[in-house]
Amino acid sequence: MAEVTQLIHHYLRHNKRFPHVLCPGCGHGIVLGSLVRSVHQLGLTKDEVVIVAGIGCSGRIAVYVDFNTVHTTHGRALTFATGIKMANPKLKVIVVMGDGDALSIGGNHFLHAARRNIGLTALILNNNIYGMTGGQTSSTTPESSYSTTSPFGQQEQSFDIVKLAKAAGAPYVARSTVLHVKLLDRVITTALERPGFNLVEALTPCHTQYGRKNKFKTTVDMYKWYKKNAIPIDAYQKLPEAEQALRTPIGIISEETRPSLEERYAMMKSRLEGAKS
Amino acid sequence: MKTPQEIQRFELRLSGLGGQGILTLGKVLGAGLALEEGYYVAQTQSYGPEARGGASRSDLVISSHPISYPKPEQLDLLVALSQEACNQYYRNLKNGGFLLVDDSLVKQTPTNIYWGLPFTTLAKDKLGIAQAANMVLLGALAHLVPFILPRAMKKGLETSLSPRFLESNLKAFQLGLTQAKKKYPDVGTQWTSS
Amino acid sequence: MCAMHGCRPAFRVAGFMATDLFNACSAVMTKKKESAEVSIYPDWCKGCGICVAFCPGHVLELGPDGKARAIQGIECRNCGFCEYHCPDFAIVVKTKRSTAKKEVDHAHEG
Amino acid sequence: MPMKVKKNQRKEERAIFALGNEAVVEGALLAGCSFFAGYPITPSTEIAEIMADRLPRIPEGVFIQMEDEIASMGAIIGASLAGRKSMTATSGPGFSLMQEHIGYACMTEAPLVIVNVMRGGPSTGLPTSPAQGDVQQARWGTHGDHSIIVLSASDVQECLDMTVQAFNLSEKYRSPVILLLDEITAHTREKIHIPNKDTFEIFSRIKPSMPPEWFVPYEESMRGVPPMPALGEGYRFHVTGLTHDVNGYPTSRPEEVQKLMQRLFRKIDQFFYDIQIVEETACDDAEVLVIAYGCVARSAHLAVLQARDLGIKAGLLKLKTLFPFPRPAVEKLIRQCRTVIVPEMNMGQMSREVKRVNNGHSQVRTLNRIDGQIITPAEILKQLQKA
Repeated sequence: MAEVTQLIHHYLRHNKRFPHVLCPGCGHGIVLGSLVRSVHQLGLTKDEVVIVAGIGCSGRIAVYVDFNTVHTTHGRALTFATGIKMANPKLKVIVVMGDGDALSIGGNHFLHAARRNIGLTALILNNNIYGMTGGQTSSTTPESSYSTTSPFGQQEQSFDIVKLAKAAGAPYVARSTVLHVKLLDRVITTALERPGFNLVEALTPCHTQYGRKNKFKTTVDMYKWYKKNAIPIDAYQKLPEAEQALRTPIGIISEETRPSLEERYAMMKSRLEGAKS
Repeated sequence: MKTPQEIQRFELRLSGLGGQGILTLGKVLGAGLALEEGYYVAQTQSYGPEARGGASRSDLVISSHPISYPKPEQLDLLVALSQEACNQYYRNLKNGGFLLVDDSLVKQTPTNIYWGLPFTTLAKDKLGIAQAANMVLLGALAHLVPFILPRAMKKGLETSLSPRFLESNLKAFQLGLTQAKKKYPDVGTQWTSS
Repeated sequence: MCAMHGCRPAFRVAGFMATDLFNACSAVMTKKKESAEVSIYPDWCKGCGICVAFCPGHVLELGPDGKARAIQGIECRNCGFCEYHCPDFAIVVKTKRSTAKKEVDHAHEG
Repeated sequence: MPMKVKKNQRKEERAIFALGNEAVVEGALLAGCSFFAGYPITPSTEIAEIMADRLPRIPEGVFIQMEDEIASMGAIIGASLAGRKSMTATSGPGFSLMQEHIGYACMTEAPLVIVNVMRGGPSTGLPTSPAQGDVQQARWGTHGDHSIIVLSASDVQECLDMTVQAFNLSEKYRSPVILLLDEITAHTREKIHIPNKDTFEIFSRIKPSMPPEWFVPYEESMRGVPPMPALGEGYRFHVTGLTHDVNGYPTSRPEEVQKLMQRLFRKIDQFFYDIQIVEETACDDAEVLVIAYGCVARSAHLAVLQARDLGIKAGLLKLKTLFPFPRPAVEKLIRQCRTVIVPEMNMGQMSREVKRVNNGHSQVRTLNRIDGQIITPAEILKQLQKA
């Protein structure tokens, strides 16, 4: 087993001070580990990987890994990534975003990146809350749960990220939790391999800001909640509807293949080139 | 490049309705004068919301010397292809300025001194394409305005148009030129108004 | 049956077959009965307790300093759960080779 | 739509009859721009339209229409980090949306060009009418203290020339450069000469030459402009909008923050003479000075010539660099003239700068118009006669 951590250490920036800034029990570190293992498994070099991150706790993980890392503005990571990918399609561009980042302030960019099918791996670290700014409601905060800006319970319906991504046209949509690390490794690896816009939603607990206010005594309780409620998609589909409402399906939610924007663009350019000569 | 005729500052307005090809005409005329004849030309146009049928306008300031101020202040020549345009812009015409109208569309001119040719009717009847009215107008201008040279305009059309459209456009141009010559055989060879 | 910590390949969670859950186990099922040793970097450990709560062999505990440590005398089953799930990259599980002496860095175990 | 291309009598040049917006595209392509991301907005739309037609035809050229102006800025910053010369074009409301990312480009020192074709505002304002209301926004639009380069152009040939300048300055100083046009300049067609590529200087960002392990991404140097590798070239480092240390990692230590911020100012300020571009007309013996920029400078030019005919010793200082404010050029003429007239199509955004520099030397008069109409030569002449 020792190779797992050693492997991760190989990809960390050792001139950055560890431990990282994230809270005890925060799942973001687990996602980072998963991401590193996926990159390693595919044999990608450090130089060809670009991590583009937004603002928030998720945005902070970019600085710790020894890839090309770009820590952008709140909600706009996908726009930077689009520019990078179109400018140099050879790069493997991974976009790390939080739920508030990707779906509240950046919701429009998210929809359009999925629609254009630009070749990115979008990794949304969904902790159902604005962690870094102190636990305000995000667009994925579940109905009736509490936050500093919903002291009497959230009255609005929340986004289902995978459904949204699928509807917007993302060809590969998957979800896992940080407890289901092997699944997470697998879906991230697949997402990195595939062409086009591939979305992985990682459910990751925020005890500090979300759990505390919503009857989770400890971080571990939140992991236990995942253990109980995250159900593989196949099993989930067999559940009666009333049961489904209480559970969260994980696994590959949808998978199809469409040529990515940069491939289509290159094809268009070669057509123009052909017409000229 | 020496310009065919010394011009201090000549202000021309093409006006009418959207869809009459006024903006295209402005570009073609401006390009011909600037690139083929060597004049300094500043061409501006009205940018309303994009819709056909609304008012349309293209202005050209033409000079043998660099143009400081690109917009017309007092027109030397107003071309009106609609009654509204004629009414609206006639007051911008300078004293002694010229008015050219499509007399199949402009029935009431504010003055008795004007040039009139039925560009739209000519295009429709003789060529079968109402949209060619702007090229008929260009042909007429090439006769009526001494420094707009028919040869240069034709050359301009040849370089800017694809061969597919060239023939019909040149035909329209020639029609305008001939008709203008027939109706107004005695226009001056030098521009005298300014 | 997983030799390491007694879990069955098809793990039952909330009454449903959940093969993906704890998949970490299946990876080590092939490595039969190699005993292993858990090392923890106390400087990196934040004491979240995930490893302690989920270790199938109950090998780990939180020490008086709030950091995780291995309990002496309990055999690690080398399932790797703690290593995969440590958010702070603070845990290393090392396979003990029969010939190797027990000179793994114990200093970290607090 | 480019009107036509014709070989002129000077063989190395092409002459075309083009819109200001078209000239911007020609200038950008000459300067080596290969990436455009934008969102259509009047009166800048032709730039995007022509780019959409031209860029796919050149090697490596990329055009992408984004979902909004925020995304457009994000995309061109990304492309710039990936090694491209990139640009976007917009107008009033879109420019407002871009402000956050302009700050990001300043902080991360991403070279890029933003063309803002000014129209009447605030808000939706006068979409098809000219104005010069974004001058101070271009300087101070993004939050936080920052240094930035703002240029302007007043005729179609200048649109081409200043776009080339904008790219050169942005690459040289690793800074976003804003080119301010107005509806009149952008929508006037004139004959322009497109120079041959080897007849003028094209500057491209300096890349690091040391081995990657020695590379310090934001190292202090005399020039203050660190070399810039493209993503994927082997120099892995962290790019962030947070204040960062020389290695690129976020820092809030006062001494490191201070050092970074001072360098960001110094790298532009110390090369002031390279950035300051102005044009003088009849200034040698002028007693009355007009300071103007953009389309108003054309009216002012005619007014000054007319005033000279009337025996008034008038001169024109046309500003092509608006910021950093060309203080030396303005100061010199202010000392010589008794009256300075600043005509502009806003309520006095540039005259504030002139007054600041004037410091009581001469009388500064403003001539403002905010009704969507250009200030005419007659209006300026009237002021010159009164002065």
